[in-house]
Parts: sequence; structure tokens; C-alpha cells
Amino acid sequence: MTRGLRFDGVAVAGIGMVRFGMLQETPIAHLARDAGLLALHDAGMTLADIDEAFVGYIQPGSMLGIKAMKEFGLTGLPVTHIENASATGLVAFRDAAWAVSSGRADVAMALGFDKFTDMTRGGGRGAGRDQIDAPILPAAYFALWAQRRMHERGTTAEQFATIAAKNWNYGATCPTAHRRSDHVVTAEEVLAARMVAEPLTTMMCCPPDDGAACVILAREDLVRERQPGRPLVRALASALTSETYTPGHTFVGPVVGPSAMTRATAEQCYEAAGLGPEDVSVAYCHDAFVNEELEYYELLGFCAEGEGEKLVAEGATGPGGSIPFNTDGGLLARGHPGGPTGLAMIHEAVLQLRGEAEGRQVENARVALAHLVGGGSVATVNLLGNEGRAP
Amino acid sequence: MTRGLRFDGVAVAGIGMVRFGMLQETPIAHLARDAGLLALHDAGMTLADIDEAFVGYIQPGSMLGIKAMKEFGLTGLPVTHIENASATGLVAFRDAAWAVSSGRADVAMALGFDKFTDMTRGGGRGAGRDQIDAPILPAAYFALWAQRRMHERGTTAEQFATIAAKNWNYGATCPTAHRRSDHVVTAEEVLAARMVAEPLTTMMCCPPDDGAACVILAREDLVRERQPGRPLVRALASALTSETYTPGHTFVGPVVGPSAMTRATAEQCYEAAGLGPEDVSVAYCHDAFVNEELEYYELLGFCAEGEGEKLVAEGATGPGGSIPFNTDGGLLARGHPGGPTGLAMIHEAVLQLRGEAEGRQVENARVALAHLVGGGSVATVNLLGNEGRAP
Amino acid sequence: MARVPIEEGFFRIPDDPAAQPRLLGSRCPACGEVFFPRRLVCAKCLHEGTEDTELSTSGTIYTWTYCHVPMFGKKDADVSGYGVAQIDLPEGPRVQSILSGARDDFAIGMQVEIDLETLRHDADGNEVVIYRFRPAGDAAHGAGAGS
Amino acid sequence: MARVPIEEGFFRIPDDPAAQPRLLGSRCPACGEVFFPRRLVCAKCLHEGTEDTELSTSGTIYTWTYCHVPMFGKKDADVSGYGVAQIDLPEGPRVQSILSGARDDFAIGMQVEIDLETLRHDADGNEVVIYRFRPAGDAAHGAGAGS
Ligand SMILES: [Zn+2]
Ligand SMILES: [Zn+2]
Repeated sequence: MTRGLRFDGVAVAGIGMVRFGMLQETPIAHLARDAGLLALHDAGMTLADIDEAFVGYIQPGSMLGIKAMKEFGLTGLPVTHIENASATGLVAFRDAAWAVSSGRADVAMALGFDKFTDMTRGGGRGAGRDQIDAPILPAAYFALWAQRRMHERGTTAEQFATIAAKNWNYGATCPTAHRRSDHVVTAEEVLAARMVAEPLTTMMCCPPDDGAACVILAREDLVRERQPGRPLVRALASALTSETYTPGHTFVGPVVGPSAMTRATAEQCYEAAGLGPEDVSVAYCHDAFVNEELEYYELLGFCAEGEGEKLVAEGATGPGGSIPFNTDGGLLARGHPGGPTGLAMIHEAVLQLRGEAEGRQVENARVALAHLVGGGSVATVNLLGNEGRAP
Repeated sequence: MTRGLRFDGVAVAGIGMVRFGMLQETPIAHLARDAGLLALHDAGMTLADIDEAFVGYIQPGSMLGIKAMKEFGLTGLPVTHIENASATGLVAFRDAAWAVSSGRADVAMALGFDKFTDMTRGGGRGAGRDQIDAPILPAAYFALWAQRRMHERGTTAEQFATIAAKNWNYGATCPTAHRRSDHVVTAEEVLAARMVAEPLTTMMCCPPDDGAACVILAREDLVRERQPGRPLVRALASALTSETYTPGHTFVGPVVGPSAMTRATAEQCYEAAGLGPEDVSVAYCHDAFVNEELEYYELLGFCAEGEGEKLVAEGATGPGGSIPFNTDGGLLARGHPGGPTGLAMIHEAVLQLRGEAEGRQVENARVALAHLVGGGSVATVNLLGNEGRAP
Repeated sequence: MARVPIEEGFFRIPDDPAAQPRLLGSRCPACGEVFFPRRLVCAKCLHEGTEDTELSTSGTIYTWTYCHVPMFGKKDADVSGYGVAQIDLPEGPRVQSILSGARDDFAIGMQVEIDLETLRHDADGNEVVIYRFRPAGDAAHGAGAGS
Repeated sequence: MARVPIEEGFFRIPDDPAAQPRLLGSRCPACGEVFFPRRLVCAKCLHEGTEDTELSTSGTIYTWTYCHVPMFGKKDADVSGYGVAQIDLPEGPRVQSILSGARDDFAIGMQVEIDLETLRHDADGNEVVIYRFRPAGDAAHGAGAGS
């Protein structure tokens, strides 16, 4: 009976994030604090207004969430650490939105942070040296997917590189992106970068990152009251799934589930929202490895199976296209620290839906979709909309 | 506006746990699997019946939750890793109960596991060698609390030891307890054990543990339909809080918050349930260090401040007493692996409320309370009841 | 000097160094599905209680790539690059594995067979090994570990 | 040989080895509350923007215990037992600290003052130090670290 969640009367009260990057000098609690304060300022609130917090991080360390929340003050609110591998931030968003939708909280905070530069092998994202998963890198896992597509559909490395260049160039327009190129990146430059796992070069893989991001959700009436005149952005729906069994299933090594997982998750989310891919103005997906973005064009329903390459050729997912993807540069350029990644997606989606995404604004943005997969495997799809959306 | 959650129409469908202990030979996924299968058997269900899972563990390692859930099959259900230090298991229970109460799931699983024997210093529960918190042990933190009480109230080490002996002797009656003494433990024996941090001896401190436990919650009508004739146990209410600011607040080192935290959390939970301490038949509390149990007699409302010692003298919290505490031996004897601890409490509470706690059954048990604190700091109080409870 | 697996429970190391290792799988008696690695509950039909089975020593490459970074286990083995593949075994499971061979030795659809690679030596002097696949019938890369 | 703190940002190590270290605190300009360690937002009134302040070098024992296990930092320092206390500083904060002295040297309500303890030496040969408290006016246990 797995199904999506529909959120009723849940609006975004505030957003904040620090620019992602290799931030070795900044303690993790300060990254969290800075992102959270930006969101509180954006909401016109203090911690006294927050009824519950969901803190997302992947790195080892019990209590990091509760300790980070103390940076905003000590008010006694419930705090829970949420983790779901790379999907962590969106799941924290989902749980905060549900807390408001279900009447558990009037105002809920989703706070995400992680420091890749703190992570030690074995404890964090990768497998330890004494584990069967160890010799296969995540990059190799996604490269295997790319190679199979190239075999089946004749997709070329140039087509993947074209998507990567698009995301690098989006990143250059986004102040909070890690990778902000000082020149226009071309597919040729992407292809010429150092090879990691064929056909993926370093410029087709997300960088290691530190960072933090925060989203505050609240009852719609409270947001209207506190923020008169500001475009209202609502959390509409969310779906979260784990793997279903498929023939040729892979259990050992880095896995993010069969590709049908993203399709099923998107369908659940669309159904819960009463919307379809045709209603979506802008989309954010797990482009940690760039061939994924091509697959998700299809799996999220923006084109038929095997027609992703046509979208690339048309520039449909770039500036001025029919369905811009990853307008902040995506995991590839904005960065992918882990816990905050999904909340950075929501940050950018909200800017777009408010019409505040200067230099990369999608015209008439009305509905945004945010998708992530997480190792292990999980997938989540989430929808937000402003008042311009069809009812 | 922090408040407790009231659960409507949420019943326990199944419970399961493995006996806690130093289980080095068993992979963690197998501990989780064995506890989960016991709960599924108890519920008469398979994974196909579960709509959502909340997996609680403390130890480092992203994806352990989703990987453990795959042991039961691959059905696509949403899975989220929940963590809240020592309070983790009860928070997973709370989230599963809320998922059912709020209509997000008809049937939800809370699964907890941890292997203390896998944990490396720094990544798991303790502080690393390069952290300011490092030189102060959790045992010392609780000993400081004990010493202050002895100073203020004249409490004696014998009184603490009497509580410890009670929990050791309860543990001997519980098949799933780690410490099952082959003889009646006396306060003298507890006092004569090796000193850890004055006045706490090893027999007043919980052991290191591995283990797993699982609770399945479902809509009451589904449980009635599937389990005709079995005593129905309901999840009634839950409260979760973090620290509020108090004069003389302590921020650095191991902390579990000012003692007022447990009192406020209990009040929120009682209010949400429409019950008071006088309605509670049996209670489970964080007795990782035995002086805590004495404090919680008062802070959970079972006696006035300063009268905990009287309860001890009367044997009120032991077999045949007015408010038995930790009938499975508590963290002290049943054990405290971390993530599964709270779910083991629920396991025992449900046995008591079903009348199935052979050898340690509390007469006429109608309402059970489960309390934990977690480092950092958080506190949670949860109430369950059977149909015998006053409406 | 003994050979020990990188992690227990995934494959069996034969006593005869010339013999091939065997991946340890499970077969569901209710629906017949076969899994790698071993599991108690059938992932497909949820039947509880599977039968142990050892999987075939050869399979077909479903997809493969070549990694140009030394890393993890391969860092131990001191190579600058290595192949990785998903291999379909005749019983059904799709297995991810490192490959033994050069960049140009592989293609999708090709038959490969299993052997062992030595990653490092542990503190007791044992060879820590992991399974790998090589082109079928190709003995050039050695039938045993550490060749 | 330099002295370096076990963790940055909690206390200041004076250049003069005979001088006492100072705990680094924050004072809220809105409500006057003082905190250890430093923080940007007032924990009490939620005012954003505190002022840096250094805390007093002596305080009163609120509670204390004696640990009979060598562990963590103290393992480095090679002692078989050690005292631990919560100490109320005149500015308000209650600080947890290890104690310098024997089991019978302490009592609740007693005045103690801060100094430094050397836990170990790091790879660069620096002394890794942490603050500790000793009976006030008692110089027997040394004014500096490593005594
Ligand atoms: Zn089957
Ligand atoms: Zn203030």
C-alpha cells in the first residue's frame, strides 16, 4: 500500500544555506548555525517559533543534530536526526512538511549539514577496507549504468558531456554553488577532463563538499500573516520508496536500486499531488554522476523511454527550455555534501517559485520537483508549487 | 508550543527482540532480521503488510537501516533511519505510532539495532581523543548527579544499590535480559563490585551490549481483525523534548540535560494522553546508571521531590509494589545496546499489558510508561495502555 | 599461508589453489528464485527459509567500465586502473565484481569466469582475497590469487 | 615545545607558562547571561550577537566524583584514577572538568582554580593540553602543564 503523502496547507516560511565547498576551517556546528540563521531571518523568526526540528546528516556522530540545534537557543523543542544516505535532506524536508500537514507542529525546521572533509573511510559514505563492497566506487556503479545505456541506445559520451556543461554553466550563475566556472564550459572541456570511470570524467562527477542548508515549513495561514505580499510557496506532496525486487537484481556493492524505482516514486508523488510531469516548471534530480540526469528525464516522466537524448539535443533542460533541470548547477556544480543536498534543492526551488533566482530564473515557474536517490537503496520525489499553479 | 502527541486508534500488532549481550559472532543485519521476524510472526504478517519502516541505530554507517530492512524482502516501502542517541528506539516507536495515527501508514514498523562491539571510539557513542568532551566518561557525569543528591538529600550508596539489586533480580526473570544472575543479588554485592565513578560500581552501570528489537504498530481495527481474542495494547501518547535553558546550565562534556527536562516531557505526555502518574501500572526508565532511576521516580511524578528514597524503602518499585520499575531488568540488566533499547522497553511493556510477562507479571497492568534520555540532550516519555485502562 | 575472504559469508575459497572459488547463494523453495548473497527470506515472494546453493563459476557481462583510479581494495593491490562489471549468472543473480584483465579485454555479452584476487596481506600473514572475473577460458591472468 | 589545546575555541593558553589559562565565554548584551563555551545566539533570550568574554580562573565545586578507571585523555596521562567536577564560575556557567589532586582533596562548595594538564604529545612534539581545576591556592600540583 506504499503511497505518496499529500501535504495540506503547508507553506515554506524560510530558506537558508551556506555556499557549498571544501570548508575545512569551519566547524560543522557553525555551518549548521549559519544556514539555520539565514532561514530564520528569511522567515522572520527565532527558534522560539519552531515547534519541531528534523536534522539530516550522514557522517558518523550521534548527537550532532541536537548539538547543532542548540546553536539557535534552548527552547525545548523536539529534535530528531533523520538519515537516508544521499536522499537525507529531502527526507528531512518530507518529515518536516508532514509534521505541519498532520498537525504535529505549526512550524517545523528541516536542517541539513555534512562535512565530507571530516569523513573517514568506513564510517561515512564509503565502504571500509574489510567489506566486500570496497573495491567498487560509486562512480563505477553509475558508469556501469552509463555504459549499458550507450550499448542499448547508442547514447554518446558527448551527450552526457552536454548535460554536464549545462549544469556547470548553471552553477556559475548561482551564488551558493561550489563550482562557479569563470568561463563558459563546453562539452569538449568536460570530455577532456581526467577520466574516473569510463565514460565519466571528473567534470561529470560531483565534487567532495562541506555545507549546510535549512528549510522552515509552517501552516500556510501563519506564513501569509507573517509575510504579507511575498509569493507563497507550498509543499505539495512527497513520495519515498525502497527497492522492489526485479529480475537481475543487484544486492552487493554500491547500489541505488533498479531504475524503475525513480519511476514508481515519481508516480506516487504525482498521484498524491494530483499533478503530472506536464505541470512541472523546473526539476532537480540526483545528478551526482551526469548520466543519471539523462535517465531521470525519462524516469520522472518528462519524455518517453529512449527520448532523453532528444531533450538534450533540443536544450529542453537548460536555460529557456521547456523543463529546466538543476538550475543551481545540481549536485555536479552546486555540490553534494550529503545531508544538506536535498535542502539546497528546495532552497533553489523556492527561489525559482518566488521569482528570486536572479540570472537563472525560469519564466513562469509554478511547480518544482525535487528528486534524490540514496545508497542502499531509497528514492524520493517531492513537489512544491506557488499560487500560479493550476488548482 | 512544544506539546505531546496523542495517538488515535494505534495498536501494537507485533513485538520481537533478540536477547541482548556481547554478540560478536552475529552480523548486525542478522540481529535486525531475527528481531524483525519475531515481530512479524507475532503480528501474523510479512513485509508485504508493512507500509513504512523507521529504523533506529546509533552506530556509524549510512544505509545500515535500509540494508537491514531488505532482509525481510523487497516490497518498496519507505524506510527512514531515525537517531536520537540513547533515546533512539523510543523515537522510532513514536514516529511509527504517529505514522499510523496521522494516516500516513496503516501498519508501521519500528526496528532498532546496534552493536556496541562494532563501535570504534569517536565514531559512535563516545567522544574522540581530540575532543574537549573526551576525559569525562558518561559514568562520571551520572556519578556527579548522584554525588550532588547524596549531598543535598543524604541519599546513601546503599539506597542506590538497593535499586540496582532490584533490577538485577528482575533481569534474572526475563528471558531476553543480558544479565541473568544465577543467585539473588543483594545491595551488599552491588556495593562490593568494582568502583567505576563514586558512588557507582560496575553493578550500578549498564553493560556494553549488542542487540535488536522490533515493534509493529497498526490501525486498531486491523489488529482486532487479525488477532481476535488477544488483549489489545494501544500506543496512547508520546512527548519528545530537547533542553531548555536553566541557570548553571552545562554545555560541555557528556550531558543529558537538566533534570527538569524529564519532568516537562512527562507532563506533556500525560497531558496528551489525558492521564496522570496515578494511572500508570508499570514504568520503564533510563537506568543506565542506577541513581537515575531514583531521580525519575520523582521527575516522572510517582512521588514528590525528595521522596524517592521512601519508595525504595517501601519496595514500591519492585515486585508487588505500587509502581514496578524496569520489570525486565532495565538498561542495567536487560541491557542497553543503543538503538534497540527503547524498543526492548516497549517489548516488555506490551508483554506486561498483554499479561504475558511470566515470572514478573505486574498484577492488573493497564498503563505502561517508557522513558529515555539521550545525550546531547533529549528526553522522551511514551504511554501505552490495554483495554483495562480507565477511559 | 592461508587465503581469507575480505568479508565472510559471500564466497567459498577452495583448498586447491587451482580450483575456482564459489559464490554462496540461496534458492527459494517456494518460487525458485536464486539470490546472491545468501538470505533467509525470499526477496521476491517473502517465503521464510531458503536453501543454500553455490552459484555457477561463469556468467555473461551485462555492463562493464574501466576505472582510472587506484582505490580501496585495488589500492592495496597496487594497480593504476581496473575493470568493473555487472555479470549475469545463469541462476539469475547479477553480480558486481572487479575484472582481471586489460582495458581492451572486455565487451558486453562476453563470457567471464570467476577466480580470486589478492588485495593485501593481513597482520597474520594471510592473503586477503576477493572474487574477480576474467575472460572465460583465458588462463593468462592466472587461475589462483596473487598470480 | 608549544602547548596546543585538545580542541580549538574553548580556552586560551597564555604564553607565560606560569600564567593560568582562560576559558572563553560569551556574554549576551540583551539579557546579560554568560555562557561557556562561546556561542553566537543567546541560549536564554535568543538575541543574536554576543560579546566575547574570558571567564574567571576560579570557581566553586557544585559536585564532584572520583573515577577509578584510566580512560580517554587520562589514559594518555597515565594515571589510574582521577577526579571530575562540575564547577560554578562567578559569571554563571557550570563547567565540567577533570581535577588535579588526590581523592581526598575535594569537597562540594570548595574553591578551585584552573590550570592545564598535558594529555599527550602530538606528532609535531607539541604538548596537547586540557584545562583542569585544583584546590584554590594549592600550588603543589603545579601551575603549568606536565608538572
Ligand atoms: Zn520465493
Ligand atoms: Zn540573552
